[in-house]
Amino acid sequence: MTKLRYFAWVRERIGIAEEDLELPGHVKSAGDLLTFLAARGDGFAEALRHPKVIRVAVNQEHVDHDELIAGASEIALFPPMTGG
Amino acid sequence: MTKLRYFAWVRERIGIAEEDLELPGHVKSAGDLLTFLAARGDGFAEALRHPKVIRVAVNQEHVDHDELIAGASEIALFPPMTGG
Amino acid sequence: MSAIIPSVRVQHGDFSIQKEIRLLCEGRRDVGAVVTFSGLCRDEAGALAALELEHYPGMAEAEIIRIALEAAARWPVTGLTAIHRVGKIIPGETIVLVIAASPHRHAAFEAATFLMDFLKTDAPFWKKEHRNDGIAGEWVSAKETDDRAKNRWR
Amino acid sequence: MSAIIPSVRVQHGDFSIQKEIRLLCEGRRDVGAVVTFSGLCRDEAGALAALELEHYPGMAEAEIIRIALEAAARWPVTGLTAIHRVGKIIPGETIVLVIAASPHRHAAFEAATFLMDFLKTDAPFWKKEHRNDGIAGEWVSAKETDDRAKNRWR
Repeated sequence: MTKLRYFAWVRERIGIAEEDLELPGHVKSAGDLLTFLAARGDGFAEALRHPKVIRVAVNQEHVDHDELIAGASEIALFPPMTGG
Repeated sequence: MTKLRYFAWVRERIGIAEEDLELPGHVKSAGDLLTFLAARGDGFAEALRHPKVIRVAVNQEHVDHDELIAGASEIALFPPMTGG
Repeated sequence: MSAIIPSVRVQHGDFSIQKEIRLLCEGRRDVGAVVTFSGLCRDEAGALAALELEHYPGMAEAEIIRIALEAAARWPVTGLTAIHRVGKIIPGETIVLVIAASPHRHAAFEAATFLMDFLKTDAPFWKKEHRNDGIAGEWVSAKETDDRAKNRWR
Repeated sequence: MSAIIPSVRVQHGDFSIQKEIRLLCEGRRDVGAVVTFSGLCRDEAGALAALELEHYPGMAEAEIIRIALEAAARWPVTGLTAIHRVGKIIPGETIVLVIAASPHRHAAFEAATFLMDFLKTDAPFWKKEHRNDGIAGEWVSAKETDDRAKNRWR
Protein backbone atom coordinates (compact mmCIF):
# COMPACT_ATOMS: atom_id res chain seq x y z
CA MET A 1 0.00 0.00 0.00
CA THR A 2 1.15 3.52 -0.80
CA LYS A 3 -0.15 6.63 0.92
CA LEU A 4 -1.07 9.30 -1.64
CA ARG A 5 -1.34 12.92 -0.48
CA TYR A 6 -2.73 15.88 -2.40
CA PHE A 7 -2.21 19.58 -1.69
CA ALA A 8 -3.59 23.00 -2.66
CA TRP A 9 -5.67 23.03 -5.87
CA VAL A 10 -4.71 19.43 -6.66
CA ARG A 11 -6.37 18.47 -3.36
CA GLU A 12 -9.41 20.68 -4.02
CA ARG A 13 -10.01 19.31 -7.52
CA ILE A 14 -9.50 15.67 -6.52
CA GLY A 15 -11.75 16.25 -3.52
CA ILE A 16 -9.71 14.34 -0.92
CA ALA A 17 -6.51 15.13 0.95
CA GLU A 18 -5.12 11.60 1.08
CA GLU A 19 -5.82 7.94 0.43
CA ASP A 20 -4.07 4.56 0.67
CA LEU A 21 -3.76 2.77 -2.66
CA GLU A 22 -2.34 -0.49 -4.02
CA LEU A 23 -0.53 0.62 -7.17
CA PRO A 24 -0.69 -1.74 -10.19
CA GLY A 25 2.59 -3.20 -11.44
CA HIS A 26 2.66 -1.14 -14.65
CA VAL A 27 2.85 2.11 -12.65
CA LYS A 28 6.63 2.34 -12.48
CA SER A 29 7.48 6.06 -12.63
CA ALA A 30 6.00 9.21 -11.11
CA GLY A 31 4.74 10.06 -14.61
CA ASP A 32 3.02 6.65 -14.87
CA LEU A 33 1.27 7.40 -11.59
CA LEU A 34 -0.11 10.70 -12.95
CA THR A 35 -1.45 8.91 -16.06
CA PHE A 36 -2.97 6.13 -13.95
CA LEU A 37 -4.66 8.52 -11.54
CA ALA A 38 -5.99 10.81 -14.30
CA ALA A 39 -7.76 7.76 -15.79
CA ARG A 40 -9.79 7.39 -12.58
CA GLY A 41 -11.90 10.24 -14.00
CA ASP A 42 -13.80 13.21 -12.58
CA GLY A 43 -11.77 15.11 -9.99
CA PHE A 44 -8.60 13.21 -10.86
CA ALA A 45 -8.91 13.95 -14.58
CA GLU A 46 -9.61 17.61 -13.78
CA ALA A 47 -6.71 17.95 -11.30
CA LEU A 48 -4.17 16.19 -13.48
CA ARG A 49 -5.25 17.51 -16.89
CA HIS A 50 -1.89 19.30 -17.33
CA PRO A 51 0.46 16.71 -15.85
CA LYS A 52 3.59 18.75 -16.68
CA VAL A 53 2.76 21.36 -14.04
CA ILE A 54 2.18 18.77 -11.29
CA ARG A 55 5.04 18.34 -8.82
CA VAL A 56 5.67 14.95 -7.26
CA ALA A 57 7.36 14.15 -3.95
CA VAL A 58 8.32 10.61 -2.96
CA ASN A 59 8.85 10.02 0.75
CA GLN A 60 8.89 13.82 1.19
CA GLU A 61 11.55 14.57 -1.42
CA HIS A 62 11.02 16.20 -4.81
CA VAL A 63 11.36 13.84 -7.81
CA ASP A 64 11.21 14.26 -11.58
CA HIS A 65 8.39 12.55 -13.46
CA ASP A 66 10.72 9.89 -14.87
CA GLU A 67 11.81 8.82 -11.38
CA LEU A 68 10.89 5.23 -10.42
CA ILE A 69 8.53 4.99 -7.47
CA ALA A 70 8.84 1.32 -6.50
CA GLY A 71 8.76 0.91 -2.73
CA ALA A 72 7.56 4.42 -2.01
CA SER A 73 5.55 4.55 1.19
CA GLU A 74 4.27 8.10 0.62
CA ILE A 75 3.78 9.98 -2.63
CA ALA A 76 2.47 13.55 -2.78
CA LEU A 77 1.11 15.51 -5.76
CA PHE A 78 0.85 19.27 -5.70
CA PRO A 79 1.05 22.43 -7.82
CA PRO A 80 4.18 24.60 -8.10
CA MET A 81 4.95 26.06 -4.68
CA THR A 82 4.11 29.64 -3.70
CA GLY A 83 5.37 30.03 -0.14
CA GLY A 84 7.75 32.60 1.28
CA MET B 1 38.74 82.19 7.98
CA THR B 2 38.30 78.49 7.35
CA LYS B 3 37.46 75.95 10.05
CA LEU B 4 39.76 72.93 9.80
CA ARG B 5 38.66 69.68 11.45
CA TYR B 6 40.73 66.56 12.02
CA PHE B 7 39.49 63.04 12.82
CA ALA B 8 40.77 59.66 14.04
CA TRP B 9 44.56 59.17 13.75
CA VAL B 10 44.93 62.40 11.77
CA ARG B 11 43.51 64.21 14.82
CA GLU B 12 45.68 62.23 17.23
CA ARG B 13 48.91 62.92 15.33
CA ILE B 14 48.17 66.60 14.76
CA GLY B 15 47.19 66.90 18.41
CA ILE B 16 44.10 69.08 17.99
CA ALA B 17 40.57 68.36 16.79
CA GLU B 18 39.96 71.68 15.04
CA GLU B 19 41.23 75.17 14.42
CA ASP B 20 40.31 78.34 12.51
CA LEU B 21 42.87 79.35 9.91
CA GLU B 22 43.36 82.08 7.30
CA LEU B 23 44.56 80.15 4.25
CA PRO B 24 47.24 81.86 2.09
CA GLY B 25 46.31 82.67 -1.51
CA HIS B 26 48.55 80.01 -3.05
CA VAL B 27 46.56 77.24 -1.33
CA LYS B 28 44.05 76.65 -4.10
CA SER B 29 43.27 72.91 -4.06
CA ALA B 30 42.71 70.31 -1.33
CA GLY B 31 46.13 68.89 -2.27
CA ASP B 32 47.74 72.34 -1.82
CA LEU B 33 46.21 72.47 1.66
CA LEU B 34 47.81 69.13 2.62
CA THR B 35 51.24 70.36 1.44
CA PHE B 36 50.81 73.66 3.25
CA LEU B 37 49.76 72.02 6.53
CA ALA B 38 52.51 69.37 6.40
CA ALA B 39 55.08 72.20 6.23
CA ARG B 40 53.88 73.43 9.63
CA GLY B 41 56.00 70.61 11.03
CA ASP B 42 55.80 68.20 13.98
CA GLY B 43 52.33 66.66 14.34
CA PHE B 44 51.23 68.00 10.95
CA ALA B 45 54.23 66.54 9.14
CA GLU B 46 53.68 63.21 10.93
CA ALA B 47 49.92 63.10 10.24
CA LEU B 48 50.20 64.10 6.59
CA ARG B 49 53.40 62.23 5.67
CA HIS B 50 51.46 60.04 3.20
CA PRO B 51 49.10 62.61 1.69
CA LYS B 52 47.58 60.13 -0.78
CA VAL B 53 45.80 58.23 1.97
CA ILE B 54 44.29 61.38 3.52
CA ARG B 55 40.63 62.01 2.70
CA VAL B 56 39.36 65.57 2.42
CA ALA B 57 35.82 66.85 2.92
CA VAL B 58 34.81 70.41 2.01
CA ASN B 59 31.66 71.68 3.68
CA GLN B 60 30.91 68.09 4.71
CA GLU B 61 31.20 66.54 1.27
CA HIS B 62 34.00 64.31 0.00
CA VAL B 63 36.35 65.94 -2.55
CA ASP B 64 39.33 64.76 -4.59
CA HIS B 65 42.72 66.32 -3.87
CA ASP B 66 42.61 68.37 -7.08
CA GLU B 67 39.32 70.02 -6.08
CA LEU B 68 39.52 73.82 -5.56
CA ILE B 69 38.73 74.90 -2.02
CA ALA B 70 38.15 78.64 -2.45
CA GLY B 71 35.31 79.84 -0.25
CA ALA B 72 35.15 76.67 1.86
CA SER B 73 33.91 77.45 5.36
CA GLU B 74 34.78 74.02 6.76
CA ILE B 75 37.44 71.55 5.60
CA ALA B 76 38.02 68.19 7.27
CA LEU B 77 40.98 65.82 6.97
CA PHE B 78 40.73 62.19 8.01
CA PRO B 79 41.94 58.66 7.24
CA PRO B 80 39.98 56.16 5.12
CA MET B 81 36.72 55.38 6.86
CA THR B 82 36.11 52.19 8.84
CA GLY B 83 32.54 52.43 10.07
CA GLY B 84 29.70 49.97 9.65
CA MET C 1 33.36 27.11 10.51
CA SER C 2 31.99 24.00 12.23
CA ALA C 3 28.72 22.45 11.10
CA ILE C 4 25.62 24.35 12.09
CA ILE C 5 22.16 23.07 13.00
CA PRO C 6 19.61 25.25 11.20
CA SER C 7 16.65 26.30 13.31
CA VAL C 8 13.52 25.65 11.19
CA ARG C 9 9.91 25.99 12.31
CA VAL C 10 6.45 26.00 10.71
CA GLN C 11 3.82 27.54 12.96
CA HIS C 12 0.47 29.34 13.01
CA GLY C 13 1.39 32.15 15.39
CA ASP C 14 3.54 35.23 14.94
CA PHE C 15 7.08 35.49 16.31
CA SER C 16 9.56 38.08 17.61
CA ILE C 17 12.39 38.91 15.25
CA GLN C 18 14.37 40.40 18.15
CA LYS C 19 14.07 37.16 20.15
CA GLU C 20 15.04 35.02 17.16
CA ILE C 21 18.17 37.12 16.53
CA ARG C 22 19.09 36.83 20.20
CA LEU C 23 18.67 33.04 20.14
CA LEU C 24 20.92 32.82 17.08
CA CYS C 25 23.73 35.00 18.49
CA GLU C 26 23.49 34.42 22.25
CA GLY C 27 26.82 33.72 23.91
CA ARG C 28 28.78 34.17 20.67
CA ARG C 29 31.44 36.80 20.08
CA ASP C 30 32.36 35.78 16.52
CA VAL C 31 29.22 37.05 14.76
CA GLY C 32 29.91 40.23 12.79
CA ALA C 33 26.83 40.34 10.60
CA VAL C 34 23.18 39.36 10.96
CA VAL C 35 20.84 39.65 7.97
CA THR C 36 17.11 39.11 8.35
CA PHE C 37 14.45 38.81 5.69
CA SER C 38 10.79 39.22 6.58
CA GLY C 39 8.17 38.43 3.96
CA LEU C 40 4.93 40.32 4.62
CA CYS C 41 1.39 39.93 3.32
CA ARG C 42 0.49 42.87 1.03
CA ASP C 43 -3.10 43.97 0.45
CA GLU C 44 -2.70 44.27 -3.37
CA ALA C 45 -4.10 47.82 -3.43
CA GLY C 46 -6.99 46.89 -1.15
CA ALA C 47 -8.16 43.81 -3.07
CA LEU C 48 -6.80 41.22 -0.66
CA ALA C 49 -8.51 40.42 2.66
CA ALA C 50 -6.17 37.61 3.69
CA LEU C 51 -3.91 34.81 2.51
CA GLU C 52 -4.51 31.21 3.52
CA LEU C 53 -1.21 29.33 3.76
CA GLU C 54 -1.25 25.55 3.27
CA HIS C 55 1.81 23.34 3.72
CA TYR C 56 2.95 19.73 3.56
CA PRO C 57 3.75 18.93 7.21
CA GLY C 58 7.04 17.13 7.61
CA MET C 59 8.29 17.74 4.10
CA ALA C 60 8.07 21.54 4.50
CA GLU C 61 10.46 21.50 7.46
CA ALA C 62 12.70 18.85 5.85
CA GLU C 63 13.00 20.80 2.60
CA ILE C 64 13.90 24.08 4.36
CA ILE C 65 16.53 22.23 6.40
CA ARG C 66 18.01 20.81 3.16
CA ILE C 67 18.16 24.34 1.68
CA ALA C 68 19.70 25.74 4.88
CA LEU C 69 22.40 23.05 4.97
CA GLU C 70 23.23 23.82 1.33
CA ALA C 71 23.57 27.52 2.26
CA ALA C 72 25.78 26.60 5.23
CA ALA C 73 28.00 24.56 2.89
CA ARG C 74 28.40 27.53 0.53
CA TRP C 75 28.98 30.39 2.97
CA PRO C 76 30.71 30.67 6.37
CA VAL C 77 27.60 31.14 8.49
CA THR C 78 27.47 30.70 12.26
CA GLY C 79 23.71 30.18 12.30
CA LEU C 80 20.56 30.06 10.17
CA THR C 81 16.93 30.42 11.22
CA ALA C 82 13.80 30.02 9.09
CA ILE C 83 10.24 30.36 10.39
CA HIS C 84 7.25 29.99 8.07
CA ARG C 85 3.71 30.69 9.20
CA VAL C 86 0.65 28.78 7.98
CA GLY C 87 -3.09 29.37 8.26
CA LYS C 88 -4.81 32.70 7.69
CA ILE C 89 -2.57 35.77 7.45
CA ILE C 90 -3.86 39.31 6.95
CA PRO C 91 -2.14 42.21 5.13
CA GLY C 92 0.68 43.73 7.16
CA GLU C 93 1.43 40.47 8.98
CA THR C 94 4.64 38.52 8.53
CA ILE C 95 4.52 35.26 6.57
CA VAL C 96 8.14 34.17 6.71
CA LEU C 97 11.35 35.09 8.52
CA VAL C 98 14.85 34.06 7.52
CA ILE C 99 17.96 34.98 9.52
CA ALA C 100 21.61 34.41 8.57
CA ALA C 101 24.48 35.12 10.97
CA SER C 102 28.13 35.17 9.91
CA PRO C 103 31.46 36.75 10.74
CA HIS C 104 31.20 38.60 7.38
CA ARG C 105 28.45 40.71 5.90
CA HIS C 106 28.40 39.41 2.34
CA ALA C 107 28.17 35.80 3.53
CA ALA C 108 25.16 36.77 5.66
CA PHE C 109 23.49 38.67 2.78
CA GLU C 110 24.09 35.88 0.27
CA ALA C 111 23.04 33.03 2.56
CA ALA C 112 19.77 34.82 3.44
CA THR C 113 19.03 35.59 -0.23
CA PHE C 114 19.82 32.01 -1.27
CA LEU C 115 17.62 30.59 1.48
CA MET C 116 14.68 32.77 0.39
CA ASP C 117 15.15 32.07 -3.33
CA PHE C 118 15.02 28.30 -2.80
CA LEU C 119 12.36 28.43 -0.11
CA LYS C 120 10.05 30.22 -2.58
CA THR C 121 10.33 27.55 -5.27
CA ASP C 122 11.18 24.32 -3.40
CA ALA C 123 9.49 24.38 0.01
CA PRO C 124 5.96 22.89 -0.12
CA PHE C 125 3.77 25.87 0.82
CA TRP C 126 0.83 27.25 -1.16
CA LYS C 127 -1.04 30.53 -0.86
CA LYS C 128 -4.75 31.01 -1.50
CA GLU C 129 -6.20 34.50 -1.73
CA HIS C 130 -9.28 35.70 0.13
CA ARG C 131 -10.66 38.81 -1.55
CA ASN C 132 -12.39 41.81 -0.01
CA ASP C 133 -15.08 41.92 -2.72
CA GLY C 134 -16.43 38.47 -1.84
CA ILE C 135 -15.46 36.87 -5.16
CA ALA C 136 -13.94 33.43 -4.55
CA GLY C 137 -10.20 33.78 -4.16
CA GLU C 138 -7.69 31.99 -6.38
CA TRP C 139 -4.60 29.99 -5.56
CA VAL C 140 -1.57 32.20 -6.13
CA SER C 141 0.34 31.25 -9.29
CA ALA C 142 4.02 30.45 -9.15
CA LYS C 143 6.15 33.20 -10.68
CA GLU C 144 8.65 32.66 -13.45
CA THR C 145 10.82 35.35 -11.84
CA ASP C 146 11.12 33.11 -8.78
CA ASP C 147 12.43 30.24 -10.91
CA ARG C 148 14.95 32.60 -12.50
CA ALA C 149 16.01 33.87 -9.07
CA LYS C 150 16.71 30.30 -8.02
CA ASN C 151 18.51 29.31 -11.19
CA ARG C 152 21.11 32.09 -10.97
CA TRP C 153 22.68 30.20 -8.03
CA ARG C 154 23.52 27.14 -10.16
CA MET D 1 7.09 54.60 -5.89
CA SER D 2 6.94 58.11 -4.43
CA ALA D 3 10.00 59.73 -2.90
CA ILE D 4 10.99 58.41 0.51
CA ILE D 5 12.57 60.20 3.44
CA PRO D 6 15.34 57.98 4.81
CA SER D 7 15.45 57.70 8.58
CA VAL D 8 19.10 58.22 9.60
CA ARG D 9 20.47 58.49 13.14
CA VAL D 10 23.86 58.51 14.86
CA GLN D 11 23.60 57.75 18.57
CA HIS D 12 25.47 56.36 21.59
CA GLY D 13 22.78 54.02 22.88
CA ASP D 14 21.46 50.72 21.59
CA PHE D 15 18.16 50.38 19.73
CA SER D 16 15.36 47.88 19.13
CA ILE D 17 15.33 46.29 15.69
CA GLN D 18 11.70 45.25 16.21
CA LYS D 19 10.67 48.84 16.96
CA GLU D 20 12.59 50.20 13.96
CA ILE D 21 10.92 47.71 11.60
CA ARG D 22 7.51 48.67 13.04
CA LEU D 23 8.22 52.38 12.52
CA LEU D 24 9.21 51.73 8.92
CA CYS D 25 6.14 49.63 8.03
CA GLU D 26 3.44 51.00 10.34
CA GLY D 27 0.15 51.68 8.61
CA ARG D 28 1.41 50.36 5.26
CA ARG D 29 -0.07 47.41 3.41
CA ASP D 30 2.21 47.57 0.35
CA VAL D 31 5.40 46.28 1.99
CA GLY D 32 6.16 42.71 0.95
CA ALA D 33 9.78 42.46 2.05
CA VAL D 34 11.88 43.86 4.88
CA VAL D 35 15.61 43.19 4.98
CA THR D 36 17.70 44.17 7.98
CA PHE D 37 21.46 44.18 8.38
CA SER D 38 23.00 44.33 11.84
CA GLY D 39 26.75 44.83 12.14
CA LEU D 40 28.08 43.46 15.44
CA CYS D 41 31.34 43.92 17.32
CA ARG D 42 33.38 40.68 17.27
CA ASP D 43 35.97 39.84 19.94
CA GLU D 44 38.63 38.72 17.41
CA ALA D 45 39.20 35.40 19.20
CA GLY D 46 39.34 37.06 22.61
CA ALA D 47 41.86 39.79 21.72
CA LEU D 48 39.40 42.67 21.57
CA ALA D 49 37.98 44.33 24.69
CA ALA D 50 35.99 47.04 22.90
CA LEU D 51 35.78 49.28 19.87
CA GLU D 52 35.74 53.05 20.16
CA LEU D 53 33.69 54.60 17.36
CA GLU D 54 34.47 58.18 16.29
CA HIS D 55 32.44 60.10 13.72
CA TYR D 56 32.20 63.45 11.98
CA PRO D 57 28.95 64.91 13.37
CA GLY D 58 26.77 66.40 10.68
CA MET D 59 28.66 64.94 7.74
CA ALA D 60 28.10 61.36 8.96
CA GLU D 61 24.32 61.78 8.88
CA ALA D 62 24.44 63.80 5.62
CA GLU D 63 26.58 61.17 3.86
CA ILE D 64 24.33 58.27 4.90
CA ILE D 65 21.28 60.23 3.69
CA ARG D 66 23.03 60.77 0.31
CA ILE D 67 23.72 57.01 0.06
CA ALA D 68 20.13 56.15 1.07
CA LEU D 69 18.66 58.52 -1.53
CA GLU D 70 20.88 56.92 -4.19
CA ALA D 71 19.58 53.49 -3.11
CA ALA D 72 15.99 54.77 -3.26
CA ALA D 73 16.63 56.03 -6.80
CA ARG D 74 17.91 52.60 -7.89
CA TRP D 75 15.37 50.27 -6.27
CA PRO D 76 11.62 50.56 -5.53
CA VAL D 77 11.87 50.86 -1.75
CA THR D 78 9.07 52.10 0.50
CA GLY D 79 11.43 53.00 3.34
CA LEU D 80 15.07 52.98 4.48
CA THR D 81 16.48 53.23 7.99
CA ALA D 82 20.12 53.50 9.07
CA ILE D 83 21.29 53.80 12.66
CA HIS D 84 24.99 53.98 13.52
CA ARG D 85 26.26 53.90 17.09
CA VAL D 86 29.31 55.83 18.32
CA GLY D 87 31.36 55.70 21.51
CA LYS D 88 32.54 52.51 23.21
CA ILE D 89 31.02 49.25 21.98
CA ILE D 90 31.85 45.82 23.43
CA PRO D 91 31.90 42.45 21.62
CA GLY D 92 28.42 41.10 20.97
CA GLU D 93 26.87 44.59 20.79
CA THR D 94 25.40 46.05 17.61
CA ILE D 95 27.34 48.83 15.84
CA VAL D 96 25.08 49.54 12.90
CA LEU D 97 21.58 48.70 11.69
CA VAL D 98 20.27 49.13 8.16
CA ILE D 99 16.68 48.34 7.13
CA ALA D 100 15.20 48.32 3.63
CA ALA D 101 11.49 47.83 2.99
CA SER D 102 10.03 47.20 -0.46
CA PRO D 103 7.14 45.48 -2.22
CA HIS D 104 9.72 43.01 -3.62
CA ARG D 105 12.37 40.92 -1.93
CA HIS D 106 15.29 41.45 -4.30
CA ALA D 107 14.88 45.23 -4.16
CA ALA D 108 15.01 45.05 -0.36
CA PHE D 109 18.08 42.77 -0.38
CA GLU D 110 19.95 44.88 -2.94
CA ALA D 111 19.12 48.24 -1.36
CA ALA D 112 20.29 47.02 2.07
CA THR D 113 23.52 45.58 0.62
CA PHE D 114 24.19 48.77 -1.35
CA LEU D 115 23.59 50.95 1.69
CA MET D 116 26.04 48.90 3.78
CA ASP D 117 28.70 48.75 1.05
CA PHE D 118 28.75 52.54 0.66
CA LEU D 119 28.30 53.27 4.36
CA LYS D 120 31.48 51.24 5.04
CA THR D 121 33.66 53.23 2.68
CA ASP D 122 32.01 56.67 2.44
CA ALA D 123 30.40 57.51 5.79
CA PRO D 124 32.86 59.31 8.13
CA PHE D 125 33.20 56.83 11.01
CA TRP D 126 36.42 55.38 12.41
CA LYS D 127 37.04 52.44 14.72
CA LYS D 128 39.80 52.22 17.31
CA GLU D 129 40.54 48.93 19.04
CA HIS D 130 40.90 48.46 22.78
CA ARG D 131 42.75 45.24 23.51
CA ASN D 132 42.33 42.81 26.39
CA ASP D 133 46.10 42.41 26.89
CA GLY D 134 46.60 46.08 27.73
CA ILE D 135 48.75 46.85 24.66
CA ALA D 136 47.66 50.18 23.13
CA GLY D 137 44.98 49.53 20.54
CA GLU D 138 45.33 50.57 16.89
CA TRP D 139 42.95 52.35 14.57
CA VAL D 140 41.27 49.76 12.35
CA SER D 141 42.64 49.84 8.79
CA ALA D 142 40.30 50.27 5.84
CA LYS D 143 39.88 47.03 3.88
CA GLU D 144 40.54 46.72 0.18
CA THR D 145 37.66 44.22 0.03
CA ASP D 146 35.32 47.02 1.15
CA ASP D 147 36.45 49.21 -1.76
CA ARG D 148 35.87 46.32 -4.16
CA ALA D 149 32.42 45.71 -2.67
CA LYS D 150 31.54 49.33 -3.33
CA ASN D 151 32.97 49.43 -6.82
CA ARG D 152 30.91 46.50 -8.11
CA TRP D 153 27.85 48.79 -7.99
CA ARG D 154 29.29 51.22 -10.56
